[in-house]
Amino acid sequence: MKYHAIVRGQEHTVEIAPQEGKYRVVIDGKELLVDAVHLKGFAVSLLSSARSVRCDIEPGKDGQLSVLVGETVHPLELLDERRLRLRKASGKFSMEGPQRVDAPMPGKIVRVLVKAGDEVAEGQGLVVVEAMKMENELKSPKAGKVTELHAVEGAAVESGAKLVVVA
Amino acid sequence: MKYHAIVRGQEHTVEIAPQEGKYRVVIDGKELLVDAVHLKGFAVSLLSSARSVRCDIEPGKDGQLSVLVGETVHPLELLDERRLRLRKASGKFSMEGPQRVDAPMPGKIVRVLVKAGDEVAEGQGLVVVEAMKMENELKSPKAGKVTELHAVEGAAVESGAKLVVVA
Amino acid sequence: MNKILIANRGEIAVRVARTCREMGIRTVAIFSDADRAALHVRCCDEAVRVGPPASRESYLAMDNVIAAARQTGADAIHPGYGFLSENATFARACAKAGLVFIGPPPEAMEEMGEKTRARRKAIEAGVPVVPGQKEPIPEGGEAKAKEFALGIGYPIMLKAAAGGGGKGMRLVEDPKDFDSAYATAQREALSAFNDGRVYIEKAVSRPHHIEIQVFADTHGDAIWLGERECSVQRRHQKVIEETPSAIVTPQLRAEMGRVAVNAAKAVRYVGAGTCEFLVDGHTRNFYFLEMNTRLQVEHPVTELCTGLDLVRWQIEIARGGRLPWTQEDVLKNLRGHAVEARIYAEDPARNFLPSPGTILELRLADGPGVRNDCGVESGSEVPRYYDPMIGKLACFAQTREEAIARLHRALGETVVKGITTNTSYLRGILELEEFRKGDYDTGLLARGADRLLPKAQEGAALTEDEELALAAAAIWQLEQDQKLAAPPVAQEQSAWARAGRLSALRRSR
Amino acid sequence: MNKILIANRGEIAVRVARTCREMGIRTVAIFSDADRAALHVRCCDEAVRVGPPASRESYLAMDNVIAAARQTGADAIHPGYGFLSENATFARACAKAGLVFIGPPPEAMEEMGEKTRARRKAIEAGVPVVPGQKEPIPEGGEAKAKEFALGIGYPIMLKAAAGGGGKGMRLVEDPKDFDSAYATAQREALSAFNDGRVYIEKAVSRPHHIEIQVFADTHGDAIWLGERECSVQRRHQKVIEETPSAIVTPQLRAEMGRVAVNAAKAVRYVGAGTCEFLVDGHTRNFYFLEMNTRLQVEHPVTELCTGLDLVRWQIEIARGGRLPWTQEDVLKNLRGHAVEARIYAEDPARNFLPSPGTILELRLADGPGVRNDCGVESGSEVPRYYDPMIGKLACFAQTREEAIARLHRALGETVVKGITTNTSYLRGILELEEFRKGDYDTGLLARGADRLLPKAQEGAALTEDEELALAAAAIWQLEQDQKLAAPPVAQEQSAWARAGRLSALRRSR
Repeated sequence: MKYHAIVRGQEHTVEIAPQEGKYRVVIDGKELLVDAVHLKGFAVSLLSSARSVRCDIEPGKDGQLSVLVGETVHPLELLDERRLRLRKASGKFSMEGPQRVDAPMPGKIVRVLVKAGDEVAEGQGLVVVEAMKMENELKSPKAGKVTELHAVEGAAVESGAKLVVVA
Repeated sequence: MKYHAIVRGQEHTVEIAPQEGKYRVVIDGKELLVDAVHLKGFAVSLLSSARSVRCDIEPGKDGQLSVLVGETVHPLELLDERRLRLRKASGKFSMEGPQRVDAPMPGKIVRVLVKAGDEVAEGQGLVVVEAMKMENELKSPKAGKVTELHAVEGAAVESGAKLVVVA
Repeated sequence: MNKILIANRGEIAVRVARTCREMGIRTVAIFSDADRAALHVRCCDEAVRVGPPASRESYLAMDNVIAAARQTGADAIHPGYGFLSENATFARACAKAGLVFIGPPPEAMEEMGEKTRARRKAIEAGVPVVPGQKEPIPEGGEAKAKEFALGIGYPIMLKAAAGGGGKGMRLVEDPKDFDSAYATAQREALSAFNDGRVYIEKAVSRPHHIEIQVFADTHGDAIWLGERECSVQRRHQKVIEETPSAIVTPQLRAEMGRVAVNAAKAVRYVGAGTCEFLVDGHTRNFYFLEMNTRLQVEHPVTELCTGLDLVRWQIEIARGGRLPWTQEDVLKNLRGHAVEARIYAEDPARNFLPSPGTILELRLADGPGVRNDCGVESGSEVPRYYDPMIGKLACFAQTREEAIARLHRALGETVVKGITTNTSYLRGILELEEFRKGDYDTGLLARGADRLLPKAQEGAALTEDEELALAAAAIWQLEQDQKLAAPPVAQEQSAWARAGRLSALRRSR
Repeated sequence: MNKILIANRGEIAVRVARTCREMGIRTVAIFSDADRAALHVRCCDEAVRVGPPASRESYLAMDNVIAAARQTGADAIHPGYGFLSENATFARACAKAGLVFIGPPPEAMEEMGEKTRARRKAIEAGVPVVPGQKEPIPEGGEAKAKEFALGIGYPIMLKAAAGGGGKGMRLVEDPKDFDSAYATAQREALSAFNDGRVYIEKAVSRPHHIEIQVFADTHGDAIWLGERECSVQRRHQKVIEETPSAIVTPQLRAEMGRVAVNAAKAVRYVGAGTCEFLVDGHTRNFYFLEMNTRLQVEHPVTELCTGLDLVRWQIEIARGGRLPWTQEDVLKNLRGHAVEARIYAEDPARNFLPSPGTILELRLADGPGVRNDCGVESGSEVPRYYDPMIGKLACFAQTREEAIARLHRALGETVVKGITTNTSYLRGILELEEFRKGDYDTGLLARGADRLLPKAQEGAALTEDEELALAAAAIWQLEQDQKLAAPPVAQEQSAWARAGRLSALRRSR
């Protein structure tokens, strides 16, 4: 199987095939022979040469994976051909086009700092969300105009809820 | 739903029905209103009156359940009508009829102390199984004759493997 | 005292319940609707709902808490820290309901609870406070104020009379800068608190936040149990605490201890309390800040270095018992070094954004010298309504260097899946050279902020760890893809069987 | 020393790896085919397969172990306990391969490894041993033997010359019983070992098994670190250990310590070692039994009461370092009380039948004074090939009573699902009155066996806990039944989603 991976904004290719009870993994042409054993809770114990690590895999939104290797988390994306095309088409790579500002965590909207139609600067505060006794100001990712405003003061929001769109 | 339970060899009836977000549980006619929340790993947090306990449920073989309440394990069986009839028909309640002696844990058979056809006394050693550097002698549950002998010296056995039948 | 209601949640409720169990005392938990499935509920023998998620309607609702105690026949209440722990009205309500409040008498709480009153009490008891004006600078009083400033000596601080949090606060190092700083401070104070009044305090240079644990009984005895260095703070919130402090000598410790005990005795204090001091990093002069009339979050480091159980002492003293130790016993028993890290559900990489949610899996550190105080477990929900601290990890060793290495190792073993926590940030703090040296002040985290941000890997080439991460991801993805292609029968197993199968998949060859 | 190969498995391999990580030393694990997925493999930086499941083909296969060290460039080997830890041949092979063996020199291991030789060495060093015959009673030598018995004084023990384990062993309390006891012992010895020879030893009454931890460096210094009371034994297997012992006074401790240090010095011992003594419960006389030339399973109780990391000391001494403490430092630092319980995968209700298998879930105890040393985690397989000990739970407190209460509480928090363990049995031991009093001998568990069996509930009526167990079971069963009746779409979720769903099912209302 061949996957495309995005690590720190760079694209890499990962080919994988079972081989003699292990996995042959070729990353950008470099070959590893990896012995993998499943552990509980979406984790694997890997042996690659003598190196021994536990890797915990945590799937996020949009095909994002967080992989804990030893003590450090590596965020990455793993896509097959089809998903890679979709991913590229979605334009998420750039700040071109309208940008959504979502609630980064479940909480309560304590202040809305803009109105629909307002012109905003990059980094300008849009909405203040409170969770765990702390207020967090969400800022505009770009200069532009507030084209959608879904945030309502006093309302509870779930993580990922669309609050503002700046175009 | 109505279940039949066996606790310490005694039969009890357990009726259960959801009621206002809790469960109404009637045990031998005594009513409890139990608030239950699922936890990870087949456990529930129960509140009954003010009493708060965590119960861990571990299903065993033959419909046996081990329920850890706080710090003590309670072995019990919970059966619906159909399973209760089967259970009674199987005659497991008594020492009448042929008795199976199974491997109580995975291990290795280090000695077979009887031959097929031998007359054995209750408590007489039949087979010695080794696991974790310890030898364990399996004894005859009753006086009778060895009608089946599946244990082979030196063989590895899984937990629950039929080793001897005494009739 | 046979049954104690624990009027708190999270790790401190679990911690108090543990000591009660060891003492053979039954426990009652209280919970809000957001906490029905919380760990502290099932760590207690009984549990009573006290209201909806918002604290003021549940954990802070005195009537509900006292009703829960009455309903379950509890004879005492342990308030933990936060919530109702420093509320004298609640302590009085307990007494009125015939419940023992495990804490100081309400009078002592009041005398220490109000800042200006506490400062006055401290001065009376001979406890040093930061020299400064007792009243704000009146209109047209600039000249007198400048005289005062010269009298106590520069550097000085200008502080807003009406509020805190750094707003309206200005450091003035030289008399020539007084006027402009005063104008700025007034403007800031006016805009932040709608009150532009400002007063002068002597500036403490390289300030250390160091506190003394005191304990007093109902028989008039009081002792100190050593200090805690709490200068690792982010926005006035403690992050890492240790004992002993690298800058506290035995003489300074004895002197601060004596003063703290005097402060406690001055208000007829009973139980566990903490006197917070600001210590000047240059002169080692120390100044009383305030007294916390309850158990502190960071009490475990004191327990590790004294070998005591402070909650047991609290209960025994509330029962009328005498302090089990004299001051000499403390000196004989203090040993080694302990460091504690607070684990927060927050994302340091996203400006410490809170990270509530479900903990899919929790793996805690273990082994020599490791102590966990955790309010959650695998499967726990971290609600968005309360403090983001989900637990504390404390380590003990004979030397500071070993204790820090141990905490660093233990933080590496700590894995919280499903939400984001600050464990990497905490490890980063332990790696800071300034922290390693031991003589750091409250500015440490602000100065180190850049070095504490997650380090972006340099270069386009993958590191060895990234290669392994990709290999693990590919193996996982391959299996997901194969599972989707597998016949449905494989998917009809119960989760139980599935869990077993997954873990057994390639156990042995 | 930059990289250490840990020639062991389970909890001790994990424990050694932790200290190495704290010291910045890289680690290499070895594993048999039964242990590929074992915890110790992923606690090390590297891991090498050394053979099939059977120990003699893997963990005991010296060539494979040394090859693994060479392959990974390790420069030292830590043997843990058991396996190759007391094998002088292996220690020599390490030296030959240029690897530092973290333990005593092979000569010291040999001198202490063979029982009769060790006894001779001990006598030379002035260490008391149980008085007795050096040779078995020859044919026709009964009269002389009786004289000898009168000389050392009754009660005496008759012991089989050829073996142990209690067979061919007879206590004789009165000279008139000598003849019949002698005949019985001979008969038993003959049948058990095909060798009927018997010898006389003085009987130690109410024997305590007490050991002294010693440490020696390469510079000729040696100290003791206090004792461990190990009399809680089942069939000569230690189950619970504590320090200090209730019967050891400071004078006796110093005397036993002095003697143990002398024994170590007599064989030019280096590193961690333990001198085991039998202590007469009446006279408090003590007799050398043997010296274990390695770290002991029960070393954590000594670490808790000294505040030390003994593995760190082992490594520093193997590097040529000097003992960091003098004997006076030990005396100044010893404090409090520690108790350790060994958690075995066995079923006390079924005659301690071993219980290997998959651990579906593991919940360890935490909080104040609790230390876990565990070789497994949730999902781990406990293989049937090795020792059934899966971990140790040790607790510290200022007093013995509190330490025991704490261990009792912590054992209650410890839950191992999927296999059977002895945690309830351990709690039962802590509840025995004789244990509580502290002055118990090695017969404790045999005498208490009946009281330690799981108590059958009396009467047909259900207890409150049984009612709750039934309620929980019925709720669980109802859901299983409803799930089976549910449309298949609900069953096609991934296990991942399912886990989230299950835990979130009724989280908050």
